[in-house]
Amino acid sequence: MTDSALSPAIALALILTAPLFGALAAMVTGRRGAGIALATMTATGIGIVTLLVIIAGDGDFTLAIGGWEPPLGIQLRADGLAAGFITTTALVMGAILAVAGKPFGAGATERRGAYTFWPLALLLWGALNAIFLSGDLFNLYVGLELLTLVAVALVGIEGKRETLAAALRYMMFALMGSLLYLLGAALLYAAHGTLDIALLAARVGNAPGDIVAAAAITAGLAAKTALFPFHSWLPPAHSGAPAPASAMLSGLVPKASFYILLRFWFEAAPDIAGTGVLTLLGGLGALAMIYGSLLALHQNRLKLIIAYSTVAQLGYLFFVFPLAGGTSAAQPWAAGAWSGAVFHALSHAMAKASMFLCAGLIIEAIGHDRLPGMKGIVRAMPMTVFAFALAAITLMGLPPSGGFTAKYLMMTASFAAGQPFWALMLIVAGLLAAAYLYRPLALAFALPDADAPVPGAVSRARQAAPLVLALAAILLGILSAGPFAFIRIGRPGAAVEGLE
Amino acid sequence: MIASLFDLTLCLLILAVAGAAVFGRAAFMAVVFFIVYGILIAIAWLRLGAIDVALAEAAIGAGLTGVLLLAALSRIMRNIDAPEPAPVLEGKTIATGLASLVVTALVAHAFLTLPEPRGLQSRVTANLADAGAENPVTAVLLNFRGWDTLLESIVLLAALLGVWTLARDDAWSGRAGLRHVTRPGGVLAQFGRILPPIGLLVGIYLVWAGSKQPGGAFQGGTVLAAVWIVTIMAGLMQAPRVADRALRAALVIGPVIFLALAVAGVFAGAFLVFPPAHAGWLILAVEAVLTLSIAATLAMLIFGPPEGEEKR
Amino acid sequence: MSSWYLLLATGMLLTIGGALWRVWRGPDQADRMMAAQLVGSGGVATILLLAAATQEWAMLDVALVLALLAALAAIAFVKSVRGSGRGDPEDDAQPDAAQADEAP
Amino acid sequence: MSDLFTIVMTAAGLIFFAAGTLGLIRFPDTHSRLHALTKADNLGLGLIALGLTVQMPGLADLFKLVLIWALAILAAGATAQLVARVAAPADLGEEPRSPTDATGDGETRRR
Amino acid sequence: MIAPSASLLYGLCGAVLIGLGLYGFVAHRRLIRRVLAFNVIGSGIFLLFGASAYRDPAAGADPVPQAMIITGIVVALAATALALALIVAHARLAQSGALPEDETHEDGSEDAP
Repeated sequence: MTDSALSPAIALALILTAPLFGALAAMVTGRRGAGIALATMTATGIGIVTLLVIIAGDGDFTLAIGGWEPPLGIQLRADGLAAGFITTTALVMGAILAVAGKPFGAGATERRGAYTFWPLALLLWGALNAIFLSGDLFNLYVGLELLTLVAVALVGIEGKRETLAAALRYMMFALMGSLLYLLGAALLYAAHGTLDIALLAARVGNAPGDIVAAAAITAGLAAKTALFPFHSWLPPAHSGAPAPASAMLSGLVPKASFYILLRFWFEAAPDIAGTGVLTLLGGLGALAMIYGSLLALHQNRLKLIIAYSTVAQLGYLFFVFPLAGGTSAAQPWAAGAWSGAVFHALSHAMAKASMFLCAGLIIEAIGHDRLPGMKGIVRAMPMTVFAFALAAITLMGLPPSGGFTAKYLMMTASFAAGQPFWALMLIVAGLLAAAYLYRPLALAFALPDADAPVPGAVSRARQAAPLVLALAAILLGILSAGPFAFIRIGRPGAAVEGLE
Repeated sequence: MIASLFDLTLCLLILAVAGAAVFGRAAFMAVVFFIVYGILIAIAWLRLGAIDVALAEAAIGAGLTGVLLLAALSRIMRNIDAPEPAPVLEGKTIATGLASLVVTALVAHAFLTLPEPRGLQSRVTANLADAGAENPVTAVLLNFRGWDTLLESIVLLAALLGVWTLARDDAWSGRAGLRHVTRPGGVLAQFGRILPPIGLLVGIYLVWAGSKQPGGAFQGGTVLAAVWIVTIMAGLMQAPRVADRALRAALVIGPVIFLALAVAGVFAGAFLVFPPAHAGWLILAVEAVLTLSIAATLAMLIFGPPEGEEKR
Repeated sequence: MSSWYLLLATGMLLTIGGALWRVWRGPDQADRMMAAQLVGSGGVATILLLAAATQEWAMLDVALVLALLAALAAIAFVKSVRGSGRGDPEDDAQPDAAQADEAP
Repeated sequence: MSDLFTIVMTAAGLIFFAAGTLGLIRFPDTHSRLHALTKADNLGLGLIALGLTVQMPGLADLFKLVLIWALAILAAGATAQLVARVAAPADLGEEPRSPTDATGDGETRRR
Repeated sequence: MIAPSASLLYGLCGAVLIGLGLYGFVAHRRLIRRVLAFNVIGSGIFLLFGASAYRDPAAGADPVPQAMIITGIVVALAATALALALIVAHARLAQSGALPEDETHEDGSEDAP
């Protein structure tokens, strides 16, 4: 499997094109979505395994599309960070598509929702893979637009008045975010004649154009990541969609714009970063964390709790900027903070997707997601409640989960950097998460009311999917050494040396 | 001197029209101004040496976007009896105006302080011989940055899927959009007969000429889409059913072949490579199928989701 | 010669500006749309003059596309003012939205 | 000689355009505006195209020029008739259907 | 024959268009007006980008930004089409062309259901 010249290219080609091929095939055939999704997973999986073997063995690599080197062409970058996100995405998509087979299964005739879901889901996957591998800011723009349009469509797929309003609100934020990002990219090209991240790193300085560009790109991506104060679109959008769509929207979609922010601030323009702007980003993250958590405490519907929790959890992803960016970048603690943020992004992706899938299964069983109705649900669906509890452990950041590793790394960095405020915020975040997740968990484990309606049956195979995801998020913590070393393959040297 | 006078007049007109489109009270007027705006912007592109962009703007900005806006406006207003409210939110106007001024000033400052241009003209020219297209813009679109273009053609499909999710469940699998009727032999029907042959010719010409001079799949595809739209609005044809296999095949054929070529490229040297010896006809072939898919997708985007009329 | 063309093109822009006044004033939707049509043909004329001024005859293609698509917006307009959005304004007997939906 | 022809024709074209615009601004009602307009801009564009025919470098471009003019006339003629119908429901003895409100201008008709 | 200031003029024009569109995008409550403003901002950015690619008329316009702009125009069209379809579908169900939170008239009254 390792013909050294050919296999990197084949691996990337599979990862990039298999989901897109699958989406186009599903768009044509109509009622074979689930089967096509399985074939897509197989093909993409082969590509990912190959990629992981290559990166673990030979390190990171780049690949010029069409043989045209930047600045003329577009370069793909396959490093540990990209592979980490791609692998996590594949795991999450696999679980989601396994659960989606029933609600979006083929009927006797083609139905609107069942038809459109599969190509949209596979396009979402294709867009994510394209983003994680791209090394060019304009190519990232096109990928981001693909992702956004698909995500908006998935939000509105139920076609109800509230979900359409949620989709529109999301669309408005996303449109503005795209424009800001595009403005930044245009200014950078105008000044430096390239949008390749590696080339930009050597050229971007502190000219007014560069600063305006960086500000526009950051604001645009922050709007798409639902950073406070651009968060208001997220809870209705994520809670209104059908559960498999919510899982993608909450677990995966905001990670793409965060990923581009990471690439931009740590690789394309590390020298612009002033302490002020980085602290601002972190501060907004802290506000998002507190605001999202407090609102999550006040919700009475399971999906809304999970959605507000996403606002909070995405918030403290942004602590990475004050801890590892700017002048901190050269410091020994930077690598820890950076790895912690990546760990958090990955474990949150798995745990949050798992939670939404659990919520979807509970809705299937009891017909709604109002909290009182969940009382004693553990009797009927123990696997689902167990999965939910495991995912909650990750979100609270308790050991031995991936969430704990993430928090541990970031807190260590926070103390080492002499900025204990962020560590304090992380502790508060964990406590608040415990508080808002306690209510659904306590209810689920309580004794059911005598007159409660009997929940409908949900097959064990489908209950297994969120459980696998939640377990994976825990395993990311237990087996953290491997992933920890892996995601740093190809990191710019200065920061990596930090903890070693 | 006169050139500057022309440029200055055009810029002022553009700003006036944009201002009217943003500040005008009635939505219909704003849409008409936006159509005019597209025409003026297309002229501006000619002054910036970008004929390819001018073509795209003339076809899309002045043509399709205007049609989309007009159709959407009449459909929205059919559902709402309420009078048009004040165009802006109260209490936000001054702060928003100031913020917009600051943004304009920052962007203008950034533009004015740009360092010496380091464009890629010379690199593009140097590699043009191997690119399979003499028109540098086509070479960039299809070859040097072909991955962008491939993803972009899929973005159009994503938008179409999104539009289709908005169909009513009971209308699904019906014909897309409204069923148009015209008086046989009337002006509209006549017009619908005369225009398509010319438009077909122009669309194909734009794709074919695109490898040597301005033009290409997107411009040609837009013209072909416009032809189809006119034919259907003139009642000469009905829009296809969204479940129609031939339609769906036409929608995806371009991206599928482009993707297949990208994968095949791996065995010929690199992902998405056009071997220089064959680049010329390969690019033309990809453009041809892309044009078909783009035309079909754009037209279906304009028709909108099936509305389930023919059943009742 | 080039200066002459540019001068004329500037004059064309000024007449376009006059048409814009009618778009703004209305009062009828038809007035606005007609004035927009004048901007369309004025734009075509401007492009012809620019092509002549720069001897860049490829610009004629832009004029061609503009002329072709100007008609599209006008048709969309006459369609959209009918209640149903799909009728023919010429066809006076043509039933409007509500009736058409019940027709067999 | 040919340059002189071009100059005269294009100038005449611009004059027709200007006259059409003047009519568009000054004429009192929608119908007379419509008629003034279509005649003026067809003629104006025709004269400018005619003036440029002698400057064309080749037959292909000449053909394009003629096609542009033909398309413009075709489109202008057809749309003028259609727009005229829309503009004048009252003249046809129908109830005013208030097309204005159909697209939500919320304006009253002033004619 | 092309004046050296063409790039400058159109670039600044683009900057003003961005500001104009931004105002419309934030201030309007009718969604279709916001989509229109989105397109104004977009073309302003493209104009700025195109003008910057033509700063040296002797070298000709840089084809790479031109290709990016064409891509951008098509992407903007796709976004516009989806946004408008959403607005139409929402208006059909909600009897309103604005989001619920923006739903008041000049006199401050609630929109008719």
